[in-house]
Amino acid sequence: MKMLGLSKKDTTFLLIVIALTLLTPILLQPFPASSTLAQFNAGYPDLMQRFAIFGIFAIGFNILFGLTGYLSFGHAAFLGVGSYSVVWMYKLLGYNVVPGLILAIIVSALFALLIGFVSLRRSGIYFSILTLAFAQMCYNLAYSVLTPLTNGETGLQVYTNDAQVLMGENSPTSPHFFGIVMNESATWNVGGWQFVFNNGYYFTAIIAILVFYLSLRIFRSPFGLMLRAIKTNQTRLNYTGINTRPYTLAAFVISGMYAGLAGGLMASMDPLAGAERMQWTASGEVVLMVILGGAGTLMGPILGAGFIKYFENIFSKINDQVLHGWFAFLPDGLENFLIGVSHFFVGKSWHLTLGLLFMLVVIFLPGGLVEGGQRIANAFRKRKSGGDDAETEAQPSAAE
Amino acid sequence: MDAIILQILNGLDKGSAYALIALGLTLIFGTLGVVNFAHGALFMIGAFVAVTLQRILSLSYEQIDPEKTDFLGNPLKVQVPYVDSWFGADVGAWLIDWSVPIAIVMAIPVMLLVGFIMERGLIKHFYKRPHADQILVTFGLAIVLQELVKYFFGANPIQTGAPDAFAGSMDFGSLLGFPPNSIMYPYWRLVYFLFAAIVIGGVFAFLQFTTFGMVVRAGMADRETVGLLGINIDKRFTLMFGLAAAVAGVAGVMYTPILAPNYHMGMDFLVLSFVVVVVGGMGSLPGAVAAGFLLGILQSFASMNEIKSLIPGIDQVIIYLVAIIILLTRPRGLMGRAGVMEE
Amino acid sequence: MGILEVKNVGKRFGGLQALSDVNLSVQEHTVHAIIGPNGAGKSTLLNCFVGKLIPDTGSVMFNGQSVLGLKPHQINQMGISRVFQTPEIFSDLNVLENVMISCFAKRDGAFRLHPFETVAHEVDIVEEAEQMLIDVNMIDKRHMNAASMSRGDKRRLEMAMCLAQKPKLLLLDEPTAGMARADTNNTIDLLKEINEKLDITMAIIEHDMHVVFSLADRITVLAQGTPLVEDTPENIKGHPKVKEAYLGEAA
Amino acid sequence: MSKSNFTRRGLLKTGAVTGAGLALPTIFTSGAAAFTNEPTGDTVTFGFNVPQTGPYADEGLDELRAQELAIEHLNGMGDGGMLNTFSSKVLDGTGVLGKKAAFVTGDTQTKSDAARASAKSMIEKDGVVMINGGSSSGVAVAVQGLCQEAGIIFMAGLTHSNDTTGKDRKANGFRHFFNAYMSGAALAPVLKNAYGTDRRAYHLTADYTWGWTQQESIQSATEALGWETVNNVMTPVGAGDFSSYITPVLNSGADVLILNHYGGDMINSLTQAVQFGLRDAEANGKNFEIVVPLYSELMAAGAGENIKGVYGSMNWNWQLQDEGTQAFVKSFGEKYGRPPSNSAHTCYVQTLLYADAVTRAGSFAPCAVAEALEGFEFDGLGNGPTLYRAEDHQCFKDVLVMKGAENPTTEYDTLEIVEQTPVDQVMYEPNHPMFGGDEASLGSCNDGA
Repeated sequence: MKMLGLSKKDTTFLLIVIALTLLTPILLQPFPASSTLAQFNAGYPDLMQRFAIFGIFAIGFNILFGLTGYLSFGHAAFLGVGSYSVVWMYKLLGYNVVPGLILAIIVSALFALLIGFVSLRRSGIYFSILTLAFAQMCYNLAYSVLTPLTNGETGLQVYTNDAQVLMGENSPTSPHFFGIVMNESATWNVGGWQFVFNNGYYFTAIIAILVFYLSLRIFRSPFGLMLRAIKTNQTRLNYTGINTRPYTLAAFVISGMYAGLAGGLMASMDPLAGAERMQWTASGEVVLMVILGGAGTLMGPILGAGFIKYFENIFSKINDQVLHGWFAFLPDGLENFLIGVSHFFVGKSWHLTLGLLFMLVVIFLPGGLVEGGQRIANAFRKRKSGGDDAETEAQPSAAE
Repeated sequence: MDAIILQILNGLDKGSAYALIALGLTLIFGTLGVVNFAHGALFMIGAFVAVTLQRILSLSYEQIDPEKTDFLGNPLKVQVPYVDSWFGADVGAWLIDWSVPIAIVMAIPVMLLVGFIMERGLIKHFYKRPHADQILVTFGLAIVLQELVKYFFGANPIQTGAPDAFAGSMDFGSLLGFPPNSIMYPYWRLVYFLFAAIVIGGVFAFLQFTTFGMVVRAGMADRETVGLLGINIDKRFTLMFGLAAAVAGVAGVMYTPILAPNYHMGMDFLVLSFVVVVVGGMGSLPGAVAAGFLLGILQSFASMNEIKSLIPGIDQVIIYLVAIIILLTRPRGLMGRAGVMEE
Repeated sequence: MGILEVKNVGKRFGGLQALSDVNLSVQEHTVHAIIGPNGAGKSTLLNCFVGKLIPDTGSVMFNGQSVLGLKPHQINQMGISRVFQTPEIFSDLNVLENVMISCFAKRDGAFRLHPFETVAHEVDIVEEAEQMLIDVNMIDKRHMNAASMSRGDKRRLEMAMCLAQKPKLLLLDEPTAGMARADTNNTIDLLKEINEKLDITMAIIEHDMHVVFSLADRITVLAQGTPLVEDTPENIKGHPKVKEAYLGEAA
Repeated sequence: MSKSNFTRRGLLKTGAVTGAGLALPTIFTSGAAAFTNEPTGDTVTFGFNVPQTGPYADEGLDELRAQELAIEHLNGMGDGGMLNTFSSKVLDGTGVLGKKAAFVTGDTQTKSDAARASAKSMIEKDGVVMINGGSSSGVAVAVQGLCQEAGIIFMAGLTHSNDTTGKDRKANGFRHFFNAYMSGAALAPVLKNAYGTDRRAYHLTADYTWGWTQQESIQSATEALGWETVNNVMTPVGAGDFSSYITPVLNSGADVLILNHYGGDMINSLTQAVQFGLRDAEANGKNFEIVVPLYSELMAAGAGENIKGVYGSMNWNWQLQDEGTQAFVKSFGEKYGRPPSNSAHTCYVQTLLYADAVTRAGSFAPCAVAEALEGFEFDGLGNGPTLYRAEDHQCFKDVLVMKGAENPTTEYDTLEIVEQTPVDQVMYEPNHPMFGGDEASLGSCNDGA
């Protein structure tokens, strides 16, 4: 079974990814809504949208960092630029997301071209700091001096007196794709479960699948091969007649466009563009996502993005009340003790758990979550087949 | 003119903090080859050593004062510090007043210990790992450390003042022949600058004149050779890490009267200190110090009204702008060597 | 008129005159060795050919075109390939991919944006690379990770990568440095075979006289940054100046 | 609108929705609910969205404490707090409209993006009918906009920018807290009495929207007194070291420094200004003075001794002597061992006000609740007689002018009340230019679903 110019293995892989993405609203909702574990359900539109959007961001970042090894600390700038583009299109034209998304990709590509052209003159940490410097300048200016353009701290939003020249009488009053309104959902009740199928999620999910497919093609292309060669040995590449600069710049611009698209989608789901999107912590977040998931792998960035967003949104909401609910069946002393211990890790301390997990993953799974998955898979396979063919699988091409 | 001198003083002061943090960061990077994102957290822990000491010295027992009432209308419980009752009110008050300088004495062993534990327990396993892994694991550690501090001390900044003896300002201008009171500068900030100069000088002297320092310098020049010298290099690495932690820690202690410490001050300084280190040139100690002062002074000048009115927002971006310009004109920062952190 | 014409090349590093007045002509289809004691300027000279260094004076003409001021990749695209002292290969990629990169560089030039083609579908390139591996007797290792090979195999791979580009001129920087005798002999055989089978010119920098005399058609002896003599191996062997400057110290 | 805007999974917690076998188009449209997150079970869920990480985490913590207390009181637990003093008597401790009040919490991180994410998760996942809390105007405006679109009520926590009920006002959003204009108007007469009318002011202003509206308000209020404005310098948020902005002040010809900073910025800038000897200096033959327009208890605690004698303003303070305040301080103090902060007070009061409005309206529908809140006059919640103005959803009440205490007896009375500026003096027209002028409009209320 081959299709879309992919090998059999990749086609299967893509089909699995498509299936998982489309079934996300069901898969992320494993607990009945009335159970105490419903707290861990993640199948609500906003979080699913975020999974898809940050998945796109991380996939794009991986094309630069995972393939070429150039560690950018400034990709959040493109995220922000993408968001601002979309909101400006809302303000000027109307709530259809298409013009905004196109503009977001174009503008972020231009920004990436400029920043990349300058920053790629250096490599290693010097490159990282240059990108960081550009992004921080964007952030600081967007937060303060450029407020007429960005609405500063509050974030750019649509006002009733904005032009919106393409808004018709019956146009939806929130972001939509030719009439398909992003924040509308259909709900499906089965037994104790409730599954939510949200337009916005499927819009981002389909785009995510498309860009995942693109990244798969890039990974398997001669271009991708050259990028991997850049990471391994730039000297040899130069003496093999390859000019590495345009390759790295192309990778930088492509990943910048992914980031711009992700930023644009954020504003497509929620029509507001905040300056914090450009802060270095946001750039750092995508770095963490990619490394945590497994840099240079196809699935890693998506896993990493999902992992971090899940923590941010689910663990931060576990408060005392919830804990009491869980441990209520225990004797009082033990209940209070367990709640005291949990205090360290959930609710307002969710950062601590995240920090610990970073450390644990890096210490024990240098290849990120993907390596963890491979180890488990290998362990199973070994048990099945007596451990003979594990060796051939353990050495996948670097882009697995 | 006096305005310019004041800004230079401000810049030196800011620069002192930048230089001290960057110095430790460079020591670790230069000798151990580790990119330590938890270095800002060490600075923060240092500051909280001062807070802790202040808290310890202020440990109190309660005395009911029947004359007054608390916010619920009950008789007021007055807190009397134990040191007051042990040493008398005067000595007790003096001890609390001087808690910041005293904290330095405490911070050095504490920070050495923190450094040792960090290096032995975590960092040493990462010498051979890629820089990206080092960044991730130390970043995780930084988050853990700051969240622990937040858990125990809260998120609000905690005031830890300088001793009263250093309150007020010195008439710095009269030293330079300006009319009196034209250039007044707070004593504590002058103290901080002197302190930074001493620490920086001390570190350089230590590296210049001790055998240990020679090994370290040899290592910074060429890490392979350190391996060849070989006598218990592990121990030296640990000590080095402890030293860097101690430098960051005392810098944090002394900075508390200038900046009320809070749990995320380490993160606030992290990005900046990396910019400083890179502008100075990865692995170059003099470069780190020079870049620290340079960026501090430039930032102060950019904050002047005259310059801000010409270029709005320049004070917010100057550091980054300078970093970009320097890195584009001098490929490896001010004093960096080729091949370091470029792959 | 040789394929590589070096005229009056000089290069100074601070107070050190690394090269002065170097004149050299490498004839097509020959193996030209450059020998000389340590510090004679052999590597500096080589770096002037490939664009890593720009000489202060003089000219370097390849095939009638100046290479001065060109970037390494541009010079490579003109037809000069280089083998390094320690093999420079793509250690994260497998053997076949290593060779394919050379084939792509040959076909597509210094840069081509081809992000949507699939490597596996580039049948010509794959075949070409596999043929190259068959030629150097490495086809059974084509899916091996390059980093996990022996040093001899890495050298062989690097050679294959250079040859896959069908260069007009192959520069070899001490190709047998640090090799065991057997490996050295294998390399000599490989190079001989290449020289016989392919339409190629080679310039070798080498310490090992055994290698030089087995392969070279002409030899230039470099001492203190200047060519001492240039002649056939037979003549060089007995040359008094060479003995004095180079072989003498070895004797 | 036949489709639902926001899903209501939280409903299921109440067990009201029965399982349907297969999905049919009619179920997909789910037009059953009259408004977003209509509570159908025996509980109703409130969303408390406060900073739990980041620099304002302590403030968020205090807001959470107050909100939990409010939920207790609504459900008839504890001593009832301000329910006993509230002028409206419809709340009787049996929950809200017969439903038990429950709550979920979220972390705003004091970032607009994160705040909207956690608000959305509360709306979509937990099915909340209202969101309460927050500690910055950027977040308040962002979340208010979201609630407007989603069709639920937003009760703002600590937000002091004019914009929240000015140019960014929304029909579904309500603010109990006072604002920058009121701070200026309340401070002006006190400053006139203390420092006279012949003063020259130098402003340091945090370079973001709140800073600007604060600066604009206090500048116009002081200039109305006859003060001159020497300079206004923008400082980067989180600058840490303000020395390079402070050193030019003394030689600028100014004799008052106004710090339009909040939180950590204010703690640092004030501390450093004192370090640079501004408090001890003389200029133009007068004592140099510092003014901090907006105070909070946590800022006062962080700035320590440096605030002694420095004027500022607050929405409310636990030292007030009215009945409502005393009742609240008592129940809060007994539960948590400390007096509540003014942002805690606002969050507590907002919860009660919401519940009260629901009860009076007899419905959780946002438009009905909004109508009940609009023009609502009440008393007994600590600020004296208060009006929720219909035109902009801003509360009007007395404003407190505070001063750093000279001899605090505990860590909680570092600020003392100087004056209670009566509400008339801080009143303004809904179309005041600082509040978006004539263009500002609430829009129409949104029931969602």
